[in-house]
Amino acid sequence: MSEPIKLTRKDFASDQAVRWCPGCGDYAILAQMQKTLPDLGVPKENIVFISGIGCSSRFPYYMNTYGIHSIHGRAPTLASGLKLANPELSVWIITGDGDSLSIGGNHLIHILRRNIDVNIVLFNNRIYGLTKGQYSPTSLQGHKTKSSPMGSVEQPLNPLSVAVGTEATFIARTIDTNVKHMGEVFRRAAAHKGTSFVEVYQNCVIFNDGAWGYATDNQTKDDHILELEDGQPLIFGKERDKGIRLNGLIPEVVSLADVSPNELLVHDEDGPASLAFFLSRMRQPAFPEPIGVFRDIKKITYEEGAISQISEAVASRGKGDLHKLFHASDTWEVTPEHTNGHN
Amino acid sequence: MSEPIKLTRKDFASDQAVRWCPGCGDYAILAQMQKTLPDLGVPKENIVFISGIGCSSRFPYYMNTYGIHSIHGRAPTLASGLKLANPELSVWIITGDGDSLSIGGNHLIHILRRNIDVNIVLFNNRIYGLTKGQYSPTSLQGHKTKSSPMGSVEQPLNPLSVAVGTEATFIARTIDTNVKHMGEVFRRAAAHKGTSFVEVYQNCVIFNDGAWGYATDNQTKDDHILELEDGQPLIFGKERDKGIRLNGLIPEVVSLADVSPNELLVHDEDGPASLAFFLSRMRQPAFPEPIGVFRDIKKITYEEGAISQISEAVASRGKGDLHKLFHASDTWEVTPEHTNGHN
Amino acid sequence: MPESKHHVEYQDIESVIIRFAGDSGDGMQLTGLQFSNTSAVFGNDISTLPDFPAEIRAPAGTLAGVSGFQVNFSSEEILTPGDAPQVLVAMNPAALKANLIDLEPGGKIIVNTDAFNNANLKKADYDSNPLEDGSLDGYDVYELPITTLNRNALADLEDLSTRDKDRCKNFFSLGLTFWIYDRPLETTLSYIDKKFAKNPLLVDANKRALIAGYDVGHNTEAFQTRFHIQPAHLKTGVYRRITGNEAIALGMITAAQKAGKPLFYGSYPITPASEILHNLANQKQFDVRTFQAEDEIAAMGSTIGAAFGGAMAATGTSGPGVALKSEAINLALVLELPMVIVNVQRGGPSTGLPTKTEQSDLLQAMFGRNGESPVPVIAPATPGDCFYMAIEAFRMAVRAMTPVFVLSDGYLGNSAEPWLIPDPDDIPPIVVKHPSAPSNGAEPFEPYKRNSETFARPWAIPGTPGLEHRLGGLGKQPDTGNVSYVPFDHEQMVKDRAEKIAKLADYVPPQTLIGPEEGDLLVVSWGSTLGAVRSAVKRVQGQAYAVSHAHIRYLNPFPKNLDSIVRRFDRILVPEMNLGQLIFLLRGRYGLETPFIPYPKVQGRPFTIREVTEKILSLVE
Amino acid sequence: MPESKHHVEYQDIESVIIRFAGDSGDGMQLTGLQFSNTSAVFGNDISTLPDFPAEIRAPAGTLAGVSGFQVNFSSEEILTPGDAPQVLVAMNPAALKANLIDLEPGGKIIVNTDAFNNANLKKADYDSNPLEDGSLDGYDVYELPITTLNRNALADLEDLSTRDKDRCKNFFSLGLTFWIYDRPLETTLSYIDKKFAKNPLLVDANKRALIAGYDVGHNTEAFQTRFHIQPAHLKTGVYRRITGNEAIALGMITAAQKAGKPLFYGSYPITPASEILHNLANQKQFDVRTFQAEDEIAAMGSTIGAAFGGAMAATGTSGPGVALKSEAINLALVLELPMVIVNVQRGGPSTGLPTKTEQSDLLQAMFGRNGESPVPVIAPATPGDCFYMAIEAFRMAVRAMTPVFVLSDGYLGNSAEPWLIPDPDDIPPIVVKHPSAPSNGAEPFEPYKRNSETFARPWAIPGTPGLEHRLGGLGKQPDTGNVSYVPFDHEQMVKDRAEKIAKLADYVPPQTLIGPEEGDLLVVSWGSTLGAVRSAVKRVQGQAYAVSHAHIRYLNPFPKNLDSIVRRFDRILVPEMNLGQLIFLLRGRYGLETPFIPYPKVQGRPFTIREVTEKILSLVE
Ligand SMILES: Cc1ncc(C[n+]2csc(CCOP(=O)(O)OP(=O)(O)O)c2C)c(N)n1
Ligand SMILES: Cc1ncc(C[n+]2csc(CCOP(=O)(O)OP(=O)(O)O)c2C)c(N)n1
Ligand code: SF4
Ligand code: SF4
Ligand SMILES: [Mg+2]
Ligand SMILES: [Mg+2]
Repeated sequence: MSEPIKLTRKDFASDQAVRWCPGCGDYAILAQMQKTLPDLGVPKENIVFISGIGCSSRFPYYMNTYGIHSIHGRAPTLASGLKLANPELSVWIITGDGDSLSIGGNHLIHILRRNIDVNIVLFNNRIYGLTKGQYSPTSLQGHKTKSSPMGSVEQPLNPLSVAVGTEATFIARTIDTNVKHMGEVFRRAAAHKGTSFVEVYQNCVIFNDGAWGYATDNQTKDDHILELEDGQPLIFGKERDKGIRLNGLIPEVVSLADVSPNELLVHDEDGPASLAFFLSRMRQPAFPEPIGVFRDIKKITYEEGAISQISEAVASRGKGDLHKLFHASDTWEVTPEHTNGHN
Repeated sequence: MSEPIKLTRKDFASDQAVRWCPGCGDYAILAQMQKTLPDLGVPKENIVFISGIGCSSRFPYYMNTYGIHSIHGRAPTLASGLKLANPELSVWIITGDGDSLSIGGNHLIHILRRNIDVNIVLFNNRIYGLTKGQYSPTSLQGHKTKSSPMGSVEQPLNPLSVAVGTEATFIARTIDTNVKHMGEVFRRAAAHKGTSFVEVYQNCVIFNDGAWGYATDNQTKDDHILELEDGQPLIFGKERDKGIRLNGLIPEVVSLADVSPNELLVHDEDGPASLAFFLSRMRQPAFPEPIGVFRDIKKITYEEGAISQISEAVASRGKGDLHKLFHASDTWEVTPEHTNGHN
Repeated sequence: MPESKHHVEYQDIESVIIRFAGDSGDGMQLTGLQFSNTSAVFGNDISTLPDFPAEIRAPAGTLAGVSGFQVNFSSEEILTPGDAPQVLVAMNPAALKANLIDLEPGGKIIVNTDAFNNANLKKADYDSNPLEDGSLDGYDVYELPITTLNRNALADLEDLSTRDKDRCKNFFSLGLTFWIYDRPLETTLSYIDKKFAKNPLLVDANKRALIAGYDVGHNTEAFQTRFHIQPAHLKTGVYRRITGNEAIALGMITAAQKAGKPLFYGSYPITPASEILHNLANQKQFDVRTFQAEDEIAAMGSTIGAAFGGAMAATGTSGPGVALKSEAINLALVLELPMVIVNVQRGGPSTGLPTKTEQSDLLQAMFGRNGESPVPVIAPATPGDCFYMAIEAFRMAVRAMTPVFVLSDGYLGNSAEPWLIPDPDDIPPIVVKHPSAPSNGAEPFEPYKRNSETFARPWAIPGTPGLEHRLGGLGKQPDTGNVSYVPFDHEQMVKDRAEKIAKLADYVPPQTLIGPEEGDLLVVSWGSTLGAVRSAVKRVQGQAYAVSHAHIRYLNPFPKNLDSIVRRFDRILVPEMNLGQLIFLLRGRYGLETPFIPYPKVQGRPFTIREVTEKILSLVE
Repeated sequence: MPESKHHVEYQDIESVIIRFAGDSGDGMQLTGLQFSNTSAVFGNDISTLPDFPAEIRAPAGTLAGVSGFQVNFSSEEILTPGDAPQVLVAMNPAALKANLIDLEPGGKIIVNTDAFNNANLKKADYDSNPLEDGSLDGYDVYELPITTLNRNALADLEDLSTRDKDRCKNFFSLGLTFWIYDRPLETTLSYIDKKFAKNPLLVDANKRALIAGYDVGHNTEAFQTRFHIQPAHLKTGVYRRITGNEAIALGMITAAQKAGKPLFYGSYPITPASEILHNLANQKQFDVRTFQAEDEIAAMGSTIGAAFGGAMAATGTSGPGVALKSEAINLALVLELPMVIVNVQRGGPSTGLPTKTEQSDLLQAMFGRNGESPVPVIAPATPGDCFYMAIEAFRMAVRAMTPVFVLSDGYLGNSAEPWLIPDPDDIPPIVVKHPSAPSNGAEPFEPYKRNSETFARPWAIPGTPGLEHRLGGLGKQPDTGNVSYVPFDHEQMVKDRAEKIAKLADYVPPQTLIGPEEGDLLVVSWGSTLGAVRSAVKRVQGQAYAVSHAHIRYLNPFPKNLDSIVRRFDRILVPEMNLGQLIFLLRGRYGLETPFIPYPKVQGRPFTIREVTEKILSLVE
């Protein structure tokens, strides 16, 4: 293969018409992905998008890369097999809150713990979009939908808490309207070796419009969102005048008028899982919700482990030889005289 | 029903011969369950044991209560339907590390988040027993088994971290050999309204003997195990001379010779999820592993929510009336003169 | 109403099928519904079929965004809404393009010419304007600048934005069709009053649009003929419109009420079955307990748990969901607990055509599980029949202690027909007997002791003292149900379960036959094809051909007399929305050499009467 | 060897089936294996069948803990290890009780009387001692105090505990059977040398036990006859023992090597398929990539992903696992990617009899998915055939770009037969063509453009520049594969997929027939029943009855000539380990009125030659 020419956003757009509702947050994510990929320097033919089922999962059709629009909740399983077959590929999983956390919950937690080197982007709109608006595992308690006309009675899952609880090595959050931030998060996810898990707050204009209003509304967002920076104290607010201090294992919002930045909790992407967990618990309205990279630690990936065992086996046993294999157990010979067996 | 006579352990033993391997940790758990149940004051006929598939999942056959030995990983789903059909029942789920965390992972996290009022007992032997010894999601990296002859390359799940990450309201851990502690944990689990999640360190003598040796060996266990007590500082050691201090979000083992108990982290079952998570991360050999109740918080159960909506609906719409229901949309009449419709 | 300004002829016709099509935002569902309500109140038999776009809200003007609603209204009994439309109202080029293929040759097309601009033509992938390039030759085309006419009619409503005015244009086209088919405006006028009660301006605007459309008929020379469809000779009684999905929900609630039990419905949303969940979730006053599970496996598992607990338990899904449930269905089958599994079939395999109809899950229902795993399978034939078959499924489930499959499909689920509302008191109770606490010294309880007549085992439920027992998926000893690996125990259980389902044939009503008792050609069908097939057979019979029709509602076990029916004919035509699954079943069961003539249609849409008629005629003529 | 101390007759016989049975702790698997190795080396044809207890380690002495190993050895070609044993070695009462049912009438029983104490009798649920109560009348019983005799033989080994001595008693009984069947001791003696090399004391003890057992034959009047089984006329060459599960693993590795590709195997452990995973995990030097998935759905999904990535991809499971995979299998089917799905069938439905065999997943393989979802299905007939059918499955998968089902079963999976080791160089390569990067200005790549001969689509793999494309489970446009809801696109894809599988019949070898080309009775079988059925047919043919046998290895599509074969007979007998699934398939496919005579056996165990012979005779006599 000759050195690839620098690709552009357009190179990543397929010829299929995009079919989301006008105003859907998915558009911004698609655009940002198409803009970010050229920066990664990965040849287009080495990139694969795999999705499940849902509005969000239509994503691969719009990317001019390899792709599979698979079945509901199972994208991580296809991605796992693909990566093991060809670890060189850059694999992205696109999924929704229903796809990944409802029907697909088991595969999500297992790909995370195995640390297979793929990037997962979870479009969280707190609703089942494609099936026209039932509550999802991230819908808030009390949410009235077609399937919960009196309000959902279920406690929602917190996607990032789930990820920390299941040993994820890279965890991040971003917002559909904050495209610059999103691009940066995608870049970081791509750079991470191991499973990257990115939650995107995504607005479904039809069935759950405004679910993330506090995080996207220009008036309020700075007070409700805290941008994480590695090695930096947790500071937020329109005027960057508020911070987070640790009180035992409980976060406290403090005013920088009263408290010095030195007393604030300092973010550490490479810190203990407990820190990422702690951050994932900060929720509206009591706390600002962090965005950015919660956790980024280095661990061996599944493929590395698996492929290195193959090399080891070849090294210690020699490259596989069918003759040897067939004869690897006790054998005996039947000669024309019939009886001359030997072991 | 007349006032039940006080039951005994024997009342809870079925007539089926117990079929585990001699020396299997499952025996102790069965015995302890049969001993504990009489104390709960629940009539035998109101108790149901539901399991999946695995050595551990044979459990219901040995209990003289109602029971279902269901299919692999799905016990929580049956329990959910059963509890919704009859919230009065006391339902226990018996499961293994493969059953609950491999094939059954999705149902586990969903029953936990829904907070359905059942008690889950996970027999963790870090192996697939019934299928004769493949590694499980809790097997340690490097574990050599029939399916991982060169050692497992997978990062294990930490069952309690998973539970905290998926919003469990009651989380505990106990050990097959520590029968007294186990009985107390079962009692606490039964008393909790909402999903109780109990991990039991269980020894598989055949395929993973000694996996919990450090926690069961009389010589070493006190240094490797920390018994949690609500409101008490974290102290452990044969001489109860060591404690756990918080350093930011990282635990530190300190000697009580140097550090006063006041400086130690104090357990709070009703504390933030971050505390339970933090405790779940304490693992051998760096830290003692806590046993006892990690978390016990009060939240509305799924059944309470669901059943109260039914009462509300009856209150606001009146008890269901089929006549009304059938006529609830626009109707028209066809009379013998055919045309006399009305809306 | 003003008199026509031009000469107009009246023509009496028997029935018309009209399809309203436009962009999802154009309100075509509403338009169609109003047309059908008016026709129903007028006394016609009606039947309706919505056609949703696959995307939630595709870009306006594109093919993907086309939404349609078809109304069949008639002075005779209508058996299917799904026939080829004779009239197409197309609000934009995409609507024309997507629907023209279905229109009867020579059918009427009413188009909104204002929408046929270049931008819209391009969005609809038209290279040239079909109104100009002759591609509509052979149709009866009425070109009207509907947007303009409508704006003109509302011109003096100055407080209304042009956009809001344009949103009334569906009422304008509704009014026009009312004129053509001589329908009264009252029903829709009073609907507008109610619907927009809070906004008098909109009441005014929509009424004006409706009337303006009606008047266009009078005023425009284009329309020379009005059609009159007499009220139908329907059974007297009170009617409502009902879709198959609504009817399944009503049937389930009724069954539970008739059993004096809570209804449990565990389901994971999936098109086109989700409405059953939505409908049930909204009826909690009947002690309906809906459980939106995390996936189909959990939906099935929860249904088993609820059945064990003594509820009337059901689950509903579509084909891919059945695939996921299949392992747990087998558990239900060996636990021998009663429950109902609804499959609202859609185009397959895999994700397939989620919003389209198909009948290709019959063999899956029969055989889609490991081991010998017999289950009863029944299939409703019309939306209204869904109500009765849902109840029937519960009766069979309780009688035989077994899961029962109900095979509906996307067409039944979404299409509506007038439903003669039954008196709930006329529906017999479902008698459930749970064994009660044994007296002291009684024999130990045997959970698999079979009833000698039905082979059902007792349904003992938790909470009953003295009947504690354990069920499981392993091989079992007969009677006790204890785990057994004894060869003959296993064989007996396998055979007993098969026999139990076979015995349900005692319960299944005999197969009915329309037409001669024997002869050359038998048409056999099942499920939602009833309407098209029955109508086609009637047409052909009207032409004095001796063709018979057997529509099978009970697919496993078959009615006892079906065997002898199928053997009395020389040829058997089987129209199916699959590649021949019922044929396979009939052959496999009966070892029939009779030439079967498959008539497969696997296009995501129902058969039309014409198609079936022509097929039959091609065989008998 | 010493000469016999008493008069002994020699008798030449053709074959013997001997079953060693004892407690799981008694080493019966080892004993059986030694017996079969010795016989193999001696030149007999052999075939073996282990019978594991369902529990891992049930309490000693109980029925649940009985472990058995059966060896069939013969001077003629053996087709089945599964026949009724003629000799039973029972080390305790439970072993006697559990196995007596299978023994041929009049068969030999060798029992260890020392184990027949009250405690053991009770554990085996015996009310009275079968050695005393006459219940063994009609058998040829040899009562020996094996424990005592063995202890005596080892008496002077003072450093060995009694417990360790007792552990040698399986070699004692092995020695005895060696004497009776006139086998040389060398193979086992050298095995003992190797096995216990680290512990000379145990070498000594076990050898002594073996020889002592042998000598008991000489010394005990009880044994009056020795039997001699001549070496068989086997094809010359080098042999090894192979089980079906081993053979599947070897076949898969071979296929991948022959395609020059890595082998991917995604699986979730399940009895009786887990050994395939274990075997493959141990061959990483062949670039075998095993993935122990979190469940069967993930196993299937990962297999699809690996196939997309260009690996030779396979998954294996048993019936309940296939149920779980079925939704994803349908995805594989519409993505049209090549892969192999192995089902090692077990007793069903539901959890059923995990350690027992059955053939009841045939219709599941054929129809267990939503929609029209055709897949090729093939079934190996013997353990060794599993090797060839695994390769065959990959060939078919690659040829037609489709998942292919291989239906093995618990009996094939676990039983072993001598396998004439092929020369790997004689196995033709599997030629895989991936389209390569297009030249500039080439037509856009069409991922669903079908090969006109095979209807297969191209297998373009990620990493190839210029062939980027998207696959998915939705309805598709032919050629481009773009999402399409167009009715005729869907219909064409459905029909093309069906046609593609049907076209594989061009590849399938013609059906062979043993016996007359036409006539009164045809016996049809598939899968693991080959041995019993073929042997039975040969026996009957030997008695001059005109009965033919067709054993079907290709179940979908059927061989082209099968249709005409089945039509040439008046009656067709189908022995199956299910309730008649192949009959259903044959009838459904061919519309045959020919009387099929089902011969179902659903007991978790294979047919015996005698059973099938008697059944045939009952029909032809
Ligand atoms: C096996 C199966 N069950 C159910 C469905 C129906 N279904 C399609 S998408 C979806 C949920 C989508 O929600 P989410 O993942 O949040 O995606 P969104 O549409 O909101 O982007 C469901 C239930 C399906 N396609 N397959
Ligand atoms: C659908 C399905 N897949 C696989 C199996 C095989 N299987 C039975 S138990 C088991 C794992 C058991 O491990 P665990 O849950 O840890 O229980 P343990 O035996 O260790 O108590 C497996 C893989 C099955 N019974 N069903
Ligand atoms: S339904 Fe919601 S999530 Fe789906 S495309 Fe429309 S706006 Fe987006
Ligand atoms: S295999 Fe292990 S877990 Fe299973 S019964 Fe035996 S000791 Fe217990
Ligand atoms: Mg969503
Ligand atoms: Mg385990």
